[in-house]
Amino acid sequence: DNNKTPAAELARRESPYVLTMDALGRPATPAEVTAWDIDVRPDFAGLPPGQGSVSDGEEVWINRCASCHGDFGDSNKFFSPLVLGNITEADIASGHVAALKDPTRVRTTLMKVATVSTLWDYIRRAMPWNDPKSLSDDDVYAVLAYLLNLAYIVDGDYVLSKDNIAEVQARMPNRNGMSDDHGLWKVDGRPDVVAERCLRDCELGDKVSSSIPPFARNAHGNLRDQMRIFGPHQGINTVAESDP
Amino acid sequence: DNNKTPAAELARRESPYVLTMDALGRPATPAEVTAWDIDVRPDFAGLPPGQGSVSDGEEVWINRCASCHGDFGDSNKFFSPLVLGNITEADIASGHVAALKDPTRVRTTLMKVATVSTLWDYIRRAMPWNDPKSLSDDDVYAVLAYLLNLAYIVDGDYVLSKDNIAEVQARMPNRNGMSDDHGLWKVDGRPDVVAERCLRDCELGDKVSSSIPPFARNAHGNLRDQMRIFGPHQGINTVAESDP
Amino acid sequence: LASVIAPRALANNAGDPAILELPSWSRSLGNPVASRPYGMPSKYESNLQRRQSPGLTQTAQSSVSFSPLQGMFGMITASGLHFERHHQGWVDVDPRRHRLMINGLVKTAKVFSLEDLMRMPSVSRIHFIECGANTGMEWGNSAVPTVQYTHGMLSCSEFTGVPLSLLLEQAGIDKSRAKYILAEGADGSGMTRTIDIDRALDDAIVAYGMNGEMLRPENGYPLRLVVPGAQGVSWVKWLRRIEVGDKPYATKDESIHYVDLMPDGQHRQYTSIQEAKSVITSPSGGQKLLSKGFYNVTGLAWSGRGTVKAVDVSFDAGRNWYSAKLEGPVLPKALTRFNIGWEWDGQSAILQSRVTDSSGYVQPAMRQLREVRGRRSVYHNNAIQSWRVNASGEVENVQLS
Amino acid sequence: LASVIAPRALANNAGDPAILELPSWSRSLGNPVASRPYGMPSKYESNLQRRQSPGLTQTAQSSVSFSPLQGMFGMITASGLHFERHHQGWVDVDPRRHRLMINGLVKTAKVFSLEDLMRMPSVSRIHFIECGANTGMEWGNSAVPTVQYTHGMLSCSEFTGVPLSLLLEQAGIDKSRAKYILAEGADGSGMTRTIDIDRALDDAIVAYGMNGEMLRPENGYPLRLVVPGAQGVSWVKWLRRIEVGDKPYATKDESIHYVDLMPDGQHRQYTSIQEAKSVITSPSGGQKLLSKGFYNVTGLAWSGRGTVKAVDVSFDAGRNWYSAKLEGPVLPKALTRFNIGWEWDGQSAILQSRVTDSSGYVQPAMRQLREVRGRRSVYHNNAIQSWRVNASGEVENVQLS
Ligand code: HEC
Ligand code: HEC
Ligand SMILES: [Ca+2]
Ligand SMILES: [Ca+2]
Ligand SMILES: [Ca+2]
Ligand SMILES: [Ca+2]
Ligand SMILES: [Ca+2]
Ligand SMILES: [Ca+2]
Ligand SMILES: [Co+2]
Ligand SMILES: [Co+2]
Repeated sequence: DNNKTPAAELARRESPYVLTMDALGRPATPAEVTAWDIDVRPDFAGLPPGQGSVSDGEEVWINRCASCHGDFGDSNKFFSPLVLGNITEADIASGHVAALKDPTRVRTTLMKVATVSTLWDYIRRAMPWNDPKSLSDDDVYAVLAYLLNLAYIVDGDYVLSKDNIAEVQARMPNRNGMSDDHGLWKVDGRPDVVAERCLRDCELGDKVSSSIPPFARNAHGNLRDQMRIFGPHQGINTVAESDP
Repeated sequence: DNNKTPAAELARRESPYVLTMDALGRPATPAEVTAWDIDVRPDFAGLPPGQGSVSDGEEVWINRCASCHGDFGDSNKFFSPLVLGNITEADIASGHVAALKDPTRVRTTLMKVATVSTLWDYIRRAMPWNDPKSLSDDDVYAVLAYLLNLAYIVDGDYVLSKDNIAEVQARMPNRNGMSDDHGLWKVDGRPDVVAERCLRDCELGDKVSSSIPPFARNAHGNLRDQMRIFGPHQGINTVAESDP
Repeated sequence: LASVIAPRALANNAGDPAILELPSWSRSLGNPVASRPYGMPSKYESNLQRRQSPGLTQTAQSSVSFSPLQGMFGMITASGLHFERHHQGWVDVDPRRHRLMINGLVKTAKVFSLEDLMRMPSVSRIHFIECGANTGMEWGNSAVPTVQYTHGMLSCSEFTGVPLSLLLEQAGIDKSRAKYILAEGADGSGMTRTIDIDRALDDAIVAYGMNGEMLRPENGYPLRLVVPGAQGVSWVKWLRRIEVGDKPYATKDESIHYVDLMPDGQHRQYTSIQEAKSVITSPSGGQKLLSKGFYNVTGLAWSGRGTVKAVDVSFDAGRNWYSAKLEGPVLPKALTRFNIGWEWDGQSAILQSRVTDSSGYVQPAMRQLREVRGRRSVYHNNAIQSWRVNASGEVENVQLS
Repeated sequence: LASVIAPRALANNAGDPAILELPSWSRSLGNPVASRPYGMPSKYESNLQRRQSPGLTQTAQSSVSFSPLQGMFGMITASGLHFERHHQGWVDVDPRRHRLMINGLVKTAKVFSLEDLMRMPSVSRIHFIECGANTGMEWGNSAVPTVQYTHGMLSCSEFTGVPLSLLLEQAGIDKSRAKYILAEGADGSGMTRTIDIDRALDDAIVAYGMNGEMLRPENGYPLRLVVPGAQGVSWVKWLRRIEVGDKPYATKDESIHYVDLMPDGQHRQYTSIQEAKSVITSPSGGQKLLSKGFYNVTGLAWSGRGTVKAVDVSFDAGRNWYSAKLEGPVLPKALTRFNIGWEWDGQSAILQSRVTDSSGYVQPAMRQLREVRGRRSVYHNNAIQSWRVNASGEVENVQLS
């Protein structure tokens, strides 16, 4: 099977000419790597030096973030709330946010995130949303400190830095909330739901337990205009007709 | 192999429901078949009754055809000439147009066509080019008589009809000019050119015998603008540069 | 023009006016070649377009547009109808300026231009891409009316590009230490994802081609990562960097989102593989069948673990199942089209499809998924889909228990 | 912006400005989803479009537009770049009005609407379509400069539709007498072609789908005949009628045109099959290689008699040949993409490709074709194509003897 040949073998065996693919591409310069190698790992590899206080971060937040996330990170206008309470000292102690089990509670960013590095990494590469990669490293530390304070993970006088961020990690409320107990990483991983390929007189449940209520019939627009205008599969006119 | 199943078997075996595809589609009415069944075969099956003289055809030609094909069918403006001479009495006798072997002679419609039914069929379904299917059957006979007269296949006083068209067929100059001696009809037909899959030190001819002359370098426009603007395969700027 | 709309009604005994009266296009000269140097669909197809689901997101740049599966055929997705999922909008990258960097656990960090990449050996492979959140709104209950919204974060194309394994080899990957790669995009979001080194060295492609031409801007022009079988967010668009590493990176889009909430309050993390799934695309929700009789029932099946082995279809709410015909070629980690005949008797009927893949895995019912994962898992909803054909002919999205 | 255009020139030791200075698309919010409900290619791709060949025809409605093979990837043709060949222009058929009639040697002449046809069992198959006149201008000498013009009457799509055999069965075809079918179009030309009953009952499809959506108007919307392996003119567009017969029909486009002139003055008639053929699409005529070194040489191969078995590539004007890698799946009567590595040393070199198909047939050299068919055969030119790379890097279309 041609498609299973290792890539290098692939190139080398096809022609008697010396295949100098090595000339394709060139070594990256150190400055280039520095410019693009901006990721921060959970063990903080990649985290640049710097620092920022909660109060400095509040200023950055008001000027650069609040218009979308709200003064206290709880706005739902542009995106789901970053913080909204629902985190307790018991959570910080256990590393599992209990409110995640309650279907009536909104699940905010700070309730879910297990690794503070994720927040540092993401704020630096993507925020503000309409001006990404414009914050200095110190500003990122500062605004992250502010965000952590909103979630009661650090106090109001905290100064976040490369040197103490590991301590913050130890207080992340959901730091133990992630599990790798599943079969969806490896292609031959073991599935968690085992169904049977029943063919006759199967009992999988044949009672309708949910359907879209009549008042929502036109919630996605007139379905007649979303299907082909001819053929066997034309659309229901959800504006004009109710289902007889 | 699923894809090799006969079509009917395909449908029937997939479900225990009675598959009544027969209700899909409906019988055509006689008037419908008449409206669309307009082809004429070489044995004249499908040819409707009617007739037309050369002089009637000349009038149709002047009004409906000459603007594109010229008064005498020899214009090259919209399409290659229908007639242009190059047909002799010897051709009409033999049924092979000798001028087809001469590379210096233009190959016109009437030099090539073996079956007069082809002309009747095509004029009726497609001409005039900008008003197809507008001629009466009699007009088709007439204008075809005119065209045949231009090619000296019939005399100026001829009246073409369903009854005598077989006689015209017997005078078609290239009526014997078609051959089915080839392997390109059946998928397992025998090829006429047998090449060898030589791999080493082959002698297929390595001298360049033809290339595009420099004066024609830009005849297809600036090739730079017909290739991707980046990558390894950018276009030659045929306007600005001549090949060093 | 009653006969135009209802072909079976014959206005008089002679026949259908659509036949007896030749239409204008049979009696006139048509349009020139290259009227459209880049062609477009017929104007009569304008109802088939990608659409947002109202209220799904707060902004249009962090949002989804869904492919109109209800009007599609075969396994290939028309590129103009390919679904979108962006987090910070889509961008128009200048291919002359774009670069790909490879760094990390390699002998030599490298930079490639598009010229470099297009000079290298390439492969062309047909693969599906499915967002992990596809069908996510249905975890709790029937939420949206048509297959465009229930399943439309799904597309399939022939991708062309350089095997990632070849690029990693060219950079001198340290295979003794490499366990993961990080893929990063050049857009505003700088989207990053951790990818299993096995996937990276197996069938992952650094792709520039899609269905015979370059990628579309919305799909990552001029370069994207293709990770067959993995959820769409791993297929980083506008790919600018690959880092080889020995630990996972816990990026935002695998730590806060794309994590699967379980009933015990834990989240599963790094759930990359899209498990086997199928759906009937016609008849499907929002359509209306106009008469009884024979219908070809058609749909799509796929698996991130291999090939589709079989698709069964039920017409009686899952009591009895019949084997559908698979259209070939049946390719690994690609969409497979299935078809089966059905006679609609005018009564209410509930139609379902269920795939079995080459690993032996059988697509589960919604109820079975919920038993293990609860109702708030958000992602990886690969449940059997049910469509109820009512006696009126209207088809609706229902869930069974 | 020298570095933008020449990626290898480093403006200073620090690195490429394209990397050190983040581009605007990395530092801003992008465009919303569904900005284009039906998407289009990047603006940077605008050079790739279908084009007429100046002077090829007198009118634009009886003419050709060529696919830009030089910029294409894989085996699938982007539908917007599909080649065109019309005789009386292309038309915009209203699908609600369109009908398909089957008459002739059948038990019951039938009429089908699109609704009928789309309710019937369907198949989806990938096939190439090549005009019989493709490369026809090259019979005498090198005539046109790029692969778009030499070979661009060639495209490949996934077609979906009803097997013609099923429709003929539904009409009650009289198999004891049927030897041919006539296919007829609904456009102004009413294009007709005679088709072998073996082909009709084997893999011919009455198709409505093309690469996942409906056919494009220029390609026959809403219905065309697909006759795998047969020359494009047999794939009647805007298909309105199929007649079953016992004799060939000698239609205009198989009697005056699409007949192959032989040296003895006879014309071969009913030459339907497209024999095996291949061509290198890059590097190819009109391109300019900018530097020495490694290049992936890529192209397409196909056969109307079956599958591609092997493609050999020569870099020295046909003296020595090497096996190219075929991208899978290799499908019958479909395009197959091939790739092979090459080291350009900066000297003049002539590149060729040569296919062998599953029947054992080997693609011939131009000289061998001419020896049998002369220089004025017009159609079925499947000769080996030669591209000369000059020391300047310019690539041109040459012929050898
Ligand atoms: C113009 C609007 C806007 C501004 C200004 C903005 N954000 Fe955001 N932010 C968003 C949106 C929208 C998202 C979700 C993006 C996505 O879907 O990936 C987001 C996501 C986030 C997230 C991740 C939340 C999660 O659950 O995934 C964090 C953390 C965040 N922003 C922090 C900030 C900070 C800090 C600032 C200021 C320095 C900021 N944002 C400014 C719009 C904004
Ligand atoms: C507006 C221009 C126009 C008019 C008017 C016109 N034709 Fe034509 N004719 C063409 C073109 C263009 C073609 C070639 C069509 C094609 O490529 O298939 C053609 C082809 C033909 C052919 C086939 C020639 C061949 O070699 O294939 C015949 C015969 C013919 N015309 C006869 C007629 C007759 C008879 C009339 C009048 C009743 C007529 N034409 C009016 C433009 C015209
Ligand atoms: Ca280099
Ligand atoms: Ca790093
Ligand atoms: Ca800025
Ligand atoms: Ca009927
Ligand atoms: Ca007939
Ligand atoms: Ca008229
Ligand atoms: Co996941
Ligand atoms: Co032919």
